[in-house]
Amino acid sequence: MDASLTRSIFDVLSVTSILVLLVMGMAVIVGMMKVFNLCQGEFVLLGALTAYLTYEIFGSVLLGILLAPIMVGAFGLLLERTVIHRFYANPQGALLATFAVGLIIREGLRTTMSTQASPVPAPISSSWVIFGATLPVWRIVIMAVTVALLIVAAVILIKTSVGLRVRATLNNPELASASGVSRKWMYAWTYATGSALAGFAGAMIVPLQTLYPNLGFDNLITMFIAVMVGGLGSFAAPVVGAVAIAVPGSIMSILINPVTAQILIVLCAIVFMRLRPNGLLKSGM
Amino acid sequence: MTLLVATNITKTFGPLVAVDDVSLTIDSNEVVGLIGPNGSGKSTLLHTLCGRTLPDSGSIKLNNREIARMSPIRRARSGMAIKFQLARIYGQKTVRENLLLALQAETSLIGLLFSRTRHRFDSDIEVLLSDFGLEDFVNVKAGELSHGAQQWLEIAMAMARKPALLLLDEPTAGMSPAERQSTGELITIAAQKCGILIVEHDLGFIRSMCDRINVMHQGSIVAVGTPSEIEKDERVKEVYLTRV
Amino acid sequence: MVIKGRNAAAIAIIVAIAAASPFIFIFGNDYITGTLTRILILGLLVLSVELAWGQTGMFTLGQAVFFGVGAYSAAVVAKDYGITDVIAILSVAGFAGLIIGLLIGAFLFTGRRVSELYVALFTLALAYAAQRLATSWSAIGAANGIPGIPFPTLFGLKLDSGPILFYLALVVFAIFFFICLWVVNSQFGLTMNAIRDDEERAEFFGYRRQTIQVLVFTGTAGLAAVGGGLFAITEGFVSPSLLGIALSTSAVLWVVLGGKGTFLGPLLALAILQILDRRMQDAFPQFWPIAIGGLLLITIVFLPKGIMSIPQVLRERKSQRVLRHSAPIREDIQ
Amino acid sequence: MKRKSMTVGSRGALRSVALLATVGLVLAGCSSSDTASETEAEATATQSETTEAAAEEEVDTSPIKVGVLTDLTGAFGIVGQSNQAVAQFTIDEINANGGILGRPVELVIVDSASDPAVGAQVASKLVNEDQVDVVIGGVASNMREAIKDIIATRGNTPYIWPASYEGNECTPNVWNVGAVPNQQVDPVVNRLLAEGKKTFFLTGNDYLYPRSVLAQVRKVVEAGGGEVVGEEYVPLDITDTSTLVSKVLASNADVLFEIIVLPATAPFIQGVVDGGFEGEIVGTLFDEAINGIIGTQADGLLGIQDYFATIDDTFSRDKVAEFAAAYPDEAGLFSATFNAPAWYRGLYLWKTAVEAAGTTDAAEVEKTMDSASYDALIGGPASMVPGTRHAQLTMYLGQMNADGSVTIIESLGSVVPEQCG
Amino acid sequence: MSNSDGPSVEPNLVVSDLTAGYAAGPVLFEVSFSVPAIGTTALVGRNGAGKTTLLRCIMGYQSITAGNVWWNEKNVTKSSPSQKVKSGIGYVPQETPVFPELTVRENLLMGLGAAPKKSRAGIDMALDIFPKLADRLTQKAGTMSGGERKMVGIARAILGQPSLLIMDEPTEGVWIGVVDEIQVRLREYAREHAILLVEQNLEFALDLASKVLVLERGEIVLQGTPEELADQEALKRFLTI
Repeated sequence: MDASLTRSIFDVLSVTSILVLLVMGMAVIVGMMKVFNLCQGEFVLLGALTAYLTYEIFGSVLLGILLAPIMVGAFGLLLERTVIHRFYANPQGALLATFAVGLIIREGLRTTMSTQASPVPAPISSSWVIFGATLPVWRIVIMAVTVALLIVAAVILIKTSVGLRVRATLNNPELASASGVSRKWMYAWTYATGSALAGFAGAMIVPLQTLYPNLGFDNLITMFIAVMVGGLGSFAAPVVGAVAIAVPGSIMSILINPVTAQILIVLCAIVFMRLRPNGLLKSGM
Repeated sequence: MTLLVATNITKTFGPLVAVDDVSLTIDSNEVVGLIGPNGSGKSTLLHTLCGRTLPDSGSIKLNNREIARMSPIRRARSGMAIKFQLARIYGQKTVRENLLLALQAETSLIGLLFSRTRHRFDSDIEVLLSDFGLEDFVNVKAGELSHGAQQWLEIAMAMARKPALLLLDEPTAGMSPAERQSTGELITIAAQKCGILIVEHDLGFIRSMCDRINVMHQGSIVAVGTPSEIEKDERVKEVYLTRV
Repeated sequence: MVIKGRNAAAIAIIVAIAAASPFIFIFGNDYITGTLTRILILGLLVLSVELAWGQTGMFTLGQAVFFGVGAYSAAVVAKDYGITDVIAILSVAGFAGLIIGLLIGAFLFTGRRVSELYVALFTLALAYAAQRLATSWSAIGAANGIPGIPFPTLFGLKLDSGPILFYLALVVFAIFFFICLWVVNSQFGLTMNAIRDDEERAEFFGYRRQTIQVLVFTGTAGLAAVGGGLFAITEGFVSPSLLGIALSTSAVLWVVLGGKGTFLGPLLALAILQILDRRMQDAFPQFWPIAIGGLLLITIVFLPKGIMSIPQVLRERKSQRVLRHSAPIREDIQ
Repeated sequence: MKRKSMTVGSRGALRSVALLATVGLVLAGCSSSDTASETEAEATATQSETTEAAAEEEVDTSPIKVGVLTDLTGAFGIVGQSNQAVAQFTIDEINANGGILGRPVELVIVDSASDPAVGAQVASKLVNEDQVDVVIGGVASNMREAIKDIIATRGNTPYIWPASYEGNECTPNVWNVGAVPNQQVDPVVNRLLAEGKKTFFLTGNDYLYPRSVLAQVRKVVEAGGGEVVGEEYVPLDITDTSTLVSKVLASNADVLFEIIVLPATAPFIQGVVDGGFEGEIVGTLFDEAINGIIGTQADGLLGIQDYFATIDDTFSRDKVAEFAAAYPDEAGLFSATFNAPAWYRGLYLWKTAVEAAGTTDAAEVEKTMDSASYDALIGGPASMVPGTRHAQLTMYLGQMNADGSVTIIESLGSVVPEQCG
Repeated sequence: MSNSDGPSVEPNLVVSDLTAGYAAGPVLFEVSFSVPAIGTTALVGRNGAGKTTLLRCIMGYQSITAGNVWWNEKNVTKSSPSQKVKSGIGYVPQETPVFPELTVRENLLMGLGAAPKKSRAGIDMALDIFPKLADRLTQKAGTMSGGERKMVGIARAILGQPSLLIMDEPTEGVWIGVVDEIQVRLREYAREHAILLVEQNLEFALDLASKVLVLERGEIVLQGTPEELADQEALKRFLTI
């Protein structure tokens, strides 16, 4: 196998794993809770910001990666209890409200940052040479973490009682409360988990994308398209959607060029969304 | 004359057979009842008749025209009207506007744009208002009407286009006995103009209204007959009449 | 009767602007007239969002796409083909909007019903793709857009000063404002509202829901495109941001702040924000963009029907204490 | 019922009129205050004309207004804030040395918020409401395109465009004082070709500036016997450049000429360097401000600019030290990529032109600016090349260091712009 | 009327002057009654009388305009449904008694407070009650028939061993044979616990109940033991056609 083919395969895997990592939080909030969370990108941004701050203050990005899910999760919890919970019966309101929240965070960071973009180094900056191709270790770490997180998420959702309660609440909230699950806190914690996952993803990818105010928003549309292509109603569907977007997208940008690839992917996704509004994983009504 | 002939309707949701090879007929000017416990499939059957869902197999003929695969819009235009279980009226609009909405449904879009039929339907609206006892509420927002009046308004809207067949989904749900009686009178009047299918919980109401009753249980029609025949049917007693 | 009231308000607005306009000649300068002109032009975009979303329930987060299509087609016609006649330019712009609107509307609204949120996300993705496309397309200036669009002419007369362009915008706005009012107050408007309030019910009455939605969507696209065309010839430039997410969401923001379902509220919100915007941006450059987000959030949470509902909310607060008559019993039915 | 809805309706109408009246008042308030200052300005203007005509020795002392239009907020907010500081610094210096034509200079600063539509609005404010004598500003080319007609054509006001850009801006009243592609590209590409580096990979974001610069690179490379082995553009808001990095690595080119703007610059360069790219990496956007963002991977990059902090020019060094003392917050942002030298240069060239014309009148300045020239500038002397609307600039080839500093490899001397010929 | 003739057990659920309604108007008017700690209390009445609303108000799904709900001498009017469930009240709603996307097994686990530790014994208990469910454990509840869903729902609620089991129409749509089975199980359960039952199947209700409440147009119009009410003309007037 030659170096450039290795690199191409690696790129496809890397781009895909990054998108899957980014989409996981969204899979919880948009996929499972069906809250059209337009500030999901800003959760990613806040995670990235946490990593940047711990790097600036304590000199450690790793600390930021550990702290990001906690900080952003706490923020998500706060946001749910103050704003989001009012809009479960009014998804349109949720969409607008989260847009407003995203705007505030984005512009808030823009006015406080003193550079256009701030670099955050990867905790591991070395490379491995595989089949003659030099591959950055941090991207390999992201792949591994993404796969691990997927497995953990699946195990938690399917095997544990917490996962059962979450699925039950999202499936039939009223009956879940009749089984002793506090609907209020289950929704709040689920939303917080989705935020925490996004925050974690933000801290993980910021070394590859640098910190800038539009970091989240630039990723948002792709994330949403992944969810819509995958379908709503489960955790798995948006993840599948992310793979379905990222793999052809990155292959096209290798074979054709990134500009055309991006436009083609968006257009194909739009057409697909119309033809199969329920997404890849669900057929029919 | 036979108005509606539904034959061998089957509708499944996954492994669940909601309607299992059901056949049903309605004659013009006949009031037919469809009863059965919750979950017996009567709602699904109604939905396949009105076009909300398409049946997996079977044929539905309205005035000898096959409508089983038609959209609700085309069914409405072929003379079918429906009153939903929960009154679905336009709460933000006045009673007059609601009736106008029902009446103008087949006015051409250009006609609508130039409001050509705004006053052409005035006399129809007057008739509907007096038929359904809504004269005093003509400029009241429909959402502010009492529960019973909302149901009547919806029946009035369904009757506005002079349909050949009227489907009524639980027309007396949540009504007081007085309201129930008025509803019965309205349906009796309506029955002179069209065939009616009533889906109901309330056996008493069905018994007093219907010429013929279909009893559904677990996706099948287990008995058809006049109210007195139905009351005597052992099978019906077994599934249904042990209940109040 | 209600209609009369609405029309009275509309006439009042136009008359008030017209009555105030001589003062613009006397006291104003091109900046002030320019701001007013822009309010009128963006007003057309706001009207189109209100028609589509507020009146017909089609939640469009990408209406700027049509505004941009209008702007770009006007720019190309005026600059590359040298056609400067206002009526010709605006016709071309409007027509381009209608065609694109028809294509997208037909794609979205024929066939299976789609939810309001689906329409929102779809149009949002569309705005993203459109801006993307315009940014990369060198034939229409790519990221730089098209500058130096010549002043428009009317019957050979050059419309080349701020006040004249203002009057041009005023006339165009007034025409379309009255058309919108006329449509909404017609039986067709009643039908639009019926589809907004309960699509399925309308279908069961026999309304051709798909046709009506496509028609209205196409119409609003044309309306937005005329606004875009007007923008191109009065401002003299177009850029890809005109058909992107930012302007699309701004238009929705004005409608939300003003009150969905009314014409006056969104226009008022647009006017107030446009006038405040520059002043506030200069006074609090760091704070103002955040404040806009905060304002939107507060409105959505506490005033979901916008500023136009303030009197209504206050009235309801009062009347809530007076308990209503004992209405008939209603069980919580399924 | 009828009556009720009627009253509600007309009350609604009344309410709207009242609201409208309020809006009107706000507007009127704005306009009246504006008009006051305007008529005043007009009065002084006519007064000055008449007095000038009557007695030539009498001096006009009303302030000259310089409009500063830049992106104080939005995507380019950081650049805009630096621009504002440089403008203020320059004008303070001019005023301290007696102003222009003996008149004090005053800045009118507006924020174009990184949005061309906003830029058009505030440009109109500068020209029509504040009636400035000149406008300087804009960060990105789309801003220039949006505002230039409003200022230069419709507003008949000189407009100074202080940024390196793609070229071809030849509108009357518009003066370009930044570098154009041939000034940045030709010297460095020729030098690399001479060193025996023959294969070039070109890449940039998908918009006009990178495409124009890279077209120039291709032209020079092909004329000099080199070969372009790859040319690839990426979207402006790209978040992951890994596929592009792989293409660069696979090309094994001798030279990578790249114009990838922030925020993707750093990840891209890091990817290429860490991936083991062995050729030279050249760009028109490398300087001290960007090195800090790229990090240690910046080591060895080649950049070509009209100014680096380490140039061997005491005047420039002293001036920048003065600036840093006056604006400590913006000190680190005084760089070529933030257009700081071009702002300084533009204002002084215009000053020279006004002094030559003896008036700020646009038509007169249009004649004198054509050949304006000034030596005491940051980055070295500059002069407008007559008939081109562009400036002849001193260019430098610098090599970036890991610590963010720049080592000057070669001072390329004054390079002539090939524009508007 | 008082419940002096009912079972001589202290009531553990007391509803006093409960008034509630929707936007369209009030549905319940100052409803007061109590449920004894042991035995079945049946709430009967016509369609639309307000029975479901009353249960939902007690559970806390529906906001109350006025009045109080007391549970074990604590005022629980404002506590959430989940708090009530945790304090020993079980609930089987009328319309969707199951989690349609979850398997039968998972549905039952939810009844155990979603604790897998107890799962073996717990699920065995459910299978004791409804042996029919044994071979359906991995099926998604949403794909079952109405009657089977009811069974799953009842089993789920009983697994929590609530001191008070509130059921909204447990036999609706259930095959006659199963109705008997449910009746047997509930009778057994009511020996040690309290059951509050809304039921249209009067025969079924009167058979089980030790106390009967008749709700008509949002008011309790009659209450007493089945025997007392059996020969009352009033009951027939209210309930028959």
